[in-house]
Amino acid sequence: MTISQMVTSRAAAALDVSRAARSSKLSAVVMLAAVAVLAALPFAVFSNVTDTLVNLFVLIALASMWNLLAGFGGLVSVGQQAYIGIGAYSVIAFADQGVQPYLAVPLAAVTCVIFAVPTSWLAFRLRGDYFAVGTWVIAEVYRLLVVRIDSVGGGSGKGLAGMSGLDQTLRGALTYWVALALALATIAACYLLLRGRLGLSLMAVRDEETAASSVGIDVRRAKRVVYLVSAAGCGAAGGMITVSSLSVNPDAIFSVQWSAYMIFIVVIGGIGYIEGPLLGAVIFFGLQQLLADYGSWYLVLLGAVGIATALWLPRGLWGLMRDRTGLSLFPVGYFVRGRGA
Amino acid sequence: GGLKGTGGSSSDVLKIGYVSPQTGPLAGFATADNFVVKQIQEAMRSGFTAGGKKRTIEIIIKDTQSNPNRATEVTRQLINSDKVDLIVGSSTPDTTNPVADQCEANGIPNVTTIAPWEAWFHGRNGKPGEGFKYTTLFFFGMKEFADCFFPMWERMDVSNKNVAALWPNDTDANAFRQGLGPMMEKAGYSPIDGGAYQNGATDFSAQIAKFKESGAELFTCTPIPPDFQTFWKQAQQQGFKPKLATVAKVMLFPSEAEALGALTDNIATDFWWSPAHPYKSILDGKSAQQLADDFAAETGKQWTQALGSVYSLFEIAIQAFKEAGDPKDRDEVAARLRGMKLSCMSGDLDFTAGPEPGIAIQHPVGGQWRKGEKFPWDVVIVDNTPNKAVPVGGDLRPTNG
Amino acid sequence: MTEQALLHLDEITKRFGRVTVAKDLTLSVRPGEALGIVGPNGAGKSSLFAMISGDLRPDSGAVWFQGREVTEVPPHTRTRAGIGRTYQVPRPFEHLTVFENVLVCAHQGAALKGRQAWTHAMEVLERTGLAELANTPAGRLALLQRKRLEVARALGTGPRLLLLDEVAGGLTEPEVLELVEVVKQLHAEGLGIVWIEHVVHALVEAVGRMVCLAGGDVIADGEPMRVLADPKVRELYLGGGPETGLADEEGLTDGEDS
Amino acid sequence: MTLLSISDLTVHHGQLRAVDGLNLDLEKGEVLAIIGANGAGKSTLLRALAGLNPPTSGSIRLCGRDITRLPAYKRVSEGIALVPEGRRLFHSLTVEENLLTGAYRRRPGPWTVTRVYELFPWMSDRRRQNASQLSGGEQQSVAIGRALLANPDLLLIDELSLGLAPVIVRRIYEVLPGIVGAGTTALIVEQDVSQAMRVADRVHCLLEGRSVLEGRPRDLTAEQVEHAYFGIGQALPAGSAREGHD
Amino acid sequence: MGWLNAVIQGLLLGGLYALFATGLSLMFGVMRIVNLAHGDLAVVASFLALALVSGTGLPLWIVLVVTVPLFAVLGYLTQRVLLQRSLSSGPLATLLVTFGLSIVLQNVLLEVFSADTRTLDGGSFGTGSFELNGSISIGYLSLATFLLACAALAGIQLFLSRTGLGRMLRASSDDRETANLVGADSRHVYGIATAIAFATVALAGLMFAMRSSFDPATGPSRLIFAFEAVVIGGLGSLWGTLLGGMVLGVTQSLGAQIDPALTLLAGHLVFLAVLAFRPQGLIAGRTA
Ligand SMILES: Nc1ncnc2c1ncn2[C@@H]1O[C@H](COP(=O)(O)OP(=O)(O)OP(=O)(O)O)[C@@H](O)[C@H]1O
Ligand SMILES: Nc1ncnc2c1ncn2[C@@H]1O[C@H](COP(=O)(O)OP(=O)(O)OP(=O)(O)O)[C@@H](O)[C@H]1O
Ligand SMILES: [Mg+2]
Ligand SMILES: [Mg+2]
Repeated sequence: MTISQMVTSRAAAALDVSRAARSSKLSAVVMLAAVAVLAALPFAVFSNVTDTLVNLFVLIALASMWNLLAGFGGLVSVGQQAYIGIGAYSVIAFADQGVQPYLAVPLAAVTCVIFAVPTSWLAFRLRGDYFAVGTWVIAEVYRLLVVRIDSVGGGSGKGLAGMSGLDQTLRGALTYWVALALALATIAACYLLLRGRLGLSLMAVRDEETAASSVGIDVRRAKRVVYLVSAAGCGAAGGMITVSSLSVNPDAIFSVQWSAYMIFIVVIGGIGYIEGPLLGAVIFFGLQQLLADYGSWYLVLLGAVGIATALWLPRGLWGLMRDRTGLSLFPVGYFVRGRGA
Repeated sequence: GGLKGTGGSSSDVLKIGYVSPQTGPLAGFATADNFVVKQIQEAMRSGFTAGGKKRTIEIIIKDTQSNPNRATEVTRQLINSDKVDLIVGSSTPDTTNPVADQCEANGIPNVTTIAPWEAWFHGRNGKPGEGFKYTTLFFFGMKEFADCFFPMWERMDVSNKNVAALWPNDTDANAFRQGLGPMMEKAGYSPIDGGAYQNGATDFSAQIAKFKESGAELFTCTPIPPDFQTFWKQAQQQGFKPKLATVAKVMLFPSEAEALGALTDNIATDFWWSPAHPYKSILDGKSAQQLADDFAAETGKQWTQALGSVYSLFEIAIQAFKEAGDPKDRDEVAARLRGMKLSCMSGDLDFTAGPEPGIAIQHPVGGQWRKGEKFPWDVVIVDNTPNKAVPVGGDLRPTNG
Repeated sequence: MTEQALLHLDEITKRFGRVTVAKDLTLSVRPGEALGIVGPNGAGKSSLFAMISGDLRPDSGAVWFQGREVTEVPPHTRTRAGIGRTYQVPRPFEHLTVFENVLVCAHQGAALKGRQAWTHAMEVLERTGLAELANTPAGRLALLQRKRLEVARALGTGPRLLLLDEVAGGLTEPEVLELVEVVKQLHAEGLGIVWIEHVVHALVEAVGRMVCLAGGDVIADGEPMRVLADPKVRELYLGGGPETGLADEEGLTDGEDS
Repeated sequence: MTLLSISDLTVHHGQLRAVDGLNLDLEKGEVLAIIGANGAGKSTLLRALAGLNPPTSGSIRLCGRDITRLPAYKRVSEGIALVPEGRRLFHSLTVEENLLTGAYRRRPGPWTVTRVYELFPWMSDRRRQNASQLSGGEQQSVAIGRALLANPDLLLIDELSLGLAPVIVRRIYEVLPGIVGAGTTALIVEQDVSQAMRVADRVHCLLEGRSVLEGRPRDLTAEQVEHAYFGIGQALPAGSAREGHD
Repeated sequence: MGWLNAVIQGLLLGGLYALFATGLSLMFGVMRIVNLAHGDLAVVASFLALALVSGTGLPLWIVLVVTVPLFAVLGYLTQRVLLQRSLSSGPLATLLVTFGLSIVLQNVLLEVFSADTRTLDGGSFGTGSFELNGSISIGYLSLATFLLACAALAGIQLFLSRTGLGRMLRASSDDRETANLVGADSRHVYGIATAIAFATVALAGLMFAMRSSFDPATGPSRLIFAFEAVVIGGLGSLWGTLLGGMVLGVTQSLGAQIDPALTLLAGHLVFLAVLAFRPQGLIAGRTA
């Protein structure tokens, strides 16, 4: 007889484990309302607003994916731009084949997964800071390979085909909706993934890899799942970038700057919380919009804000907020109640 | 209600958006931007009549930070937030192409410059014979480079017809590889292609070795400015000293000449604009020489070629507004751009006679950098075969004499 | 032999450079047996656990578990098959709560789901005296609580064979007794147990058989008192001389002598 | 003469008062053992003495000099060395390099690397091995050797016998008088009460950060100690009921 | 002959990479600070030297002698003021601090010096060379850089392995609290190490500036070479970094010999191959 068979009915009855933190019912309602408002926005405001929001959504998607990878999977990658780039180029290539560009965005995610499978084989041989540098170089290799393919424009990049038939206003709105859907999908994916059994294993792997494998977690599989999900998300985001900018340039799309942005957003927002990248992206985006007209000084300020956050707010803004209020929009932890403890 | 779209503005102010790389590696192209904008605003202070109404113009400047993605973004801002009526842009395909792509997609009239037309046209999937509806360009292409460089090569006393060519893998250089290369062969030269390296290289030993081995005494290139500096120094160090260097895309500006120091002497490049060009402003009749002098007086800096080109962007834009029945009608303004013929600060431009519709061609002449008096380095026009209107200021000398 | 044995190590050898941690070592554990392992520091005890749990691959030899060869099987699969282990230096998942630490074991090791997994985790926490700390992040635990958590996690995986590595070190006397009780009870429930410990008197009370490892080899194997009385064990492990100096061992050796 | 004198020392971990108004004097050449249940504050006290946990109030004097606010690294020069809980070896250094870090401050004294190798003979063979590859007990020995090499006047050892084979524990306690005789005073935390009573000149029992019992081993009865251990007047605790209050 | 030339030029280039990677190796490999501002610091040094040369008219070698110690002081201060604090909040915090620093430096340089491309005029020393035979010429500057790299790396390696301070530095990066416990003020130790790292960064920056050109945006593109050199060689081993630099230089040079488009790719592929088949690097330094 094993322990698991010995669970007494008494213990089972007394036990109350909850998944929700305080106020999550209310916040769910608020979030639903917010989503509804966002979805209706193209009918209410001019496209200058929706158009800038597309950037915000892309940032949210990217940062969520990086947070999943680093904050929950412990895989600190500086090379996610590889998938942004592959995603962007797949959209270009699919569109050349006659696929509607918006439909090519999910296909870009699939392409990225296909590329991520063999890449993960190499990347997972590395740990910690080796992994970070290794992924950066892998992304560079992808860039150097892409610029050798003449059919996608070589070093010059290429414009997106298949968009000319669409009415300009409709195109703007469609782009907005697809971007919104992407952001929501990435957040939902993170939430569902982390709420399940896999999520807990992931966090265990992040904290202590050896011990994780000895409690029965298939470490490689767990890591690979997040890596692939993150690749898919970044790929879709890359496709989104192409769809909204209508062209792709290899140096810009494979730039390590993307990783820098992701790190920046996630660390400011709060790493290891699903809400972190959301908050971080909004702040980053706000700063960008507010200061964009001050030329280089805006970047100086942005850098300084990053430094300050890292020094004085290591758990990010959401960490601070959570300490103060206990608020959690997306509770993934477990809380044992009713123990009279 | 339905989708809101971009909306529009209906005032008497005509808004022109201007996109250029004011910061970043390409910033050399934009040194004159602020000055030019001021000049235009000055000239247009009292407004002008267009579409039967008195109009004023407003210019909104955006910086691409030398980054094509950023160029896309700021162009969209101009269209969506600033609701501009027309967009002009300048300097290298990294700017002109994304800007033009956005304008074409959003139906905004657009004119750009300082990018080889091949890179601009083919890089954007232009349909030959048809061109684009909203976007136009004035500059020149491979044939004009050939017309400018070949006569200088002819005049050099060289033992063979090999020409060392340093062309990286980017939009500009690929246009040279595919365009100028075959033309060189037709003219009896053999291009020694160093290979499509990546921008930002730190070592050119392989290319230098190849050039040395070929015995080439003529040299041409289309690199990004920092790479040229690296290459040229290493070439000196490793003993590749061509008799004549005719470079494109680099050594266009005095700052680059200064950065290279003594090694600048007698490097030749293409000049599509200089104070010596006999051109005049269509706005106020100011001559090229006057514009350059004003620039020097106001900023204390030496003139750059971009001065004339950027100036002309606005001349063309204003001309298009003037010619249009309704300057707020984007389709009409775009049609005027495509059909434009004018004589301006950049000489005679004809957008209907180009190699493709909507492209006006300039004819650069050959010039060399020499030690100057007022400024450390000056340009001397040494060969005017392509454009006899430009006076020659000195003799062609070997680069490594 | 391998058929009935719960665990069977067949002539395993493992070297780290010049250090030999196992030399043609053969050892079996019957189902439901409680085996104690003692030996000098660096004898290779923890390494032996690592080879059983799959963290370490032996240079040669084979590991059998429940009649199946598992030498090439990765650690997580072995855990799922029923090998639960603790680490000598605790390795908690610091950002998870104590409950989550054990829950993840119930999910992954014992393949339990939902409420079943929760109750199982809670049950284990109660047995190991951690129930009150269920919602505490493991990173905030004191050393002793960490050691308890190690045991709790191993139990959380629903093992058939429990490997305990120095879980009594640093415990106060009453706590040691308490732990011995827990181990005895687990043993009574039919669990196979292998326990490495330097707190010899605790071991003596809990296990029915003891082996002493030294230099990668079994130097004594059998009934605990007998093993401890073995002159080789006394010399290499307990320390020479007739007077042992340790109160508990005194009692123990006295008992042995009489 | 008095080497160390602690008066009214209070140390907090956040809200928690881990050491609470403690007074303690230590004579030169003495071996003082601190005992107490888990979480009594023993480690915290030692860390405060070594300068790792700043006290909230109270003072620490070493040879009459106030060192309460002295940072940890300066206390080493003053003659304090700690063998910390959990060994804390430098895992990218070899065994010998780990030992040598102990001698960083170059205090003169009897302990040299060679003498430590005499104390733990296995070590000289393994001097080039990476410290992270050592077994648990081996690491503990190196940590002790490292502290000895600082040639301290006051040696603080947390959980001395944890993880050590009996033969090694015995050897260490055999050499302890020698160490103390060479001019070092030792303050040890020992979980094994009987062991502590045997080797120490004096024992000090902590309960929830306060000193509840103090005296020479031979003056104390087993019952006294037991009561002090778990709180006087409190019934002997039964199993897990106690756990939560740690 | 072409191949021999490629190898020789590659080795010399490798010297530059190694010199450039020295500071990174110390900070990344030994102290485990991922310094994303490494490249930008080199550029700052170049601009500083440029400003000194044009501002004071002093000869370049004096400026060199001034800039390097100045940077050492700067390094000590940076460590104490910025990095020290971030160290206690984990590796991501350091990553963000140095990334922020990188952005700040780049853009301040841009505002102060504009985006123009500059170069340091090393005069005849910068462009001079001697001929080994007809087709192989070796630049004085490249050779000097190479020798400097060897000297700097050897010096620091000896410092790390033979001196008490060097040992404490490695100890501190394992466990700062315990380092304090054995008597080292880990903040000071780190400060010294960062000072050394910064001094080598400045030196490398100046060599880079004389060899090629620089502008405020040059830093990041060169950072990756330094990272590769450090990792190919093996984290924690300075000898490894020297070797790593050479391997990278020669690979790139040979790659370019086959096809200039392969230059960077060849370097990256060798790097990935090392990671895949010998993840601890060619000379294993620290345990990963
Ligand atoms: N990865 C490794 N590389 C080199 N040597 C190692 C490695 N791991 C362990 N060793 C050595 O193997 C020997 C056995 O170690 P192990 O941890 O199994 O000992 P142990 O019997 O558990 O000792 P203790 O009672 O002190 O915990 C030790 O001498 C140790 O130094
Ligand atoms: N870093 C810390 N943060 C918060 N609380 C702590 C910390 N370290 C110790 N404590 C708490 O302070 C109290 C005293 O701890 P300390 O480690 O000093 O006890 P101890 O007597 O050494 O116990 P043990 O026998 O378990 O080592 C305990 O309740 C412990 O939980
Ligand atoms: Mg062990
Ligand atoms: Mg303790």
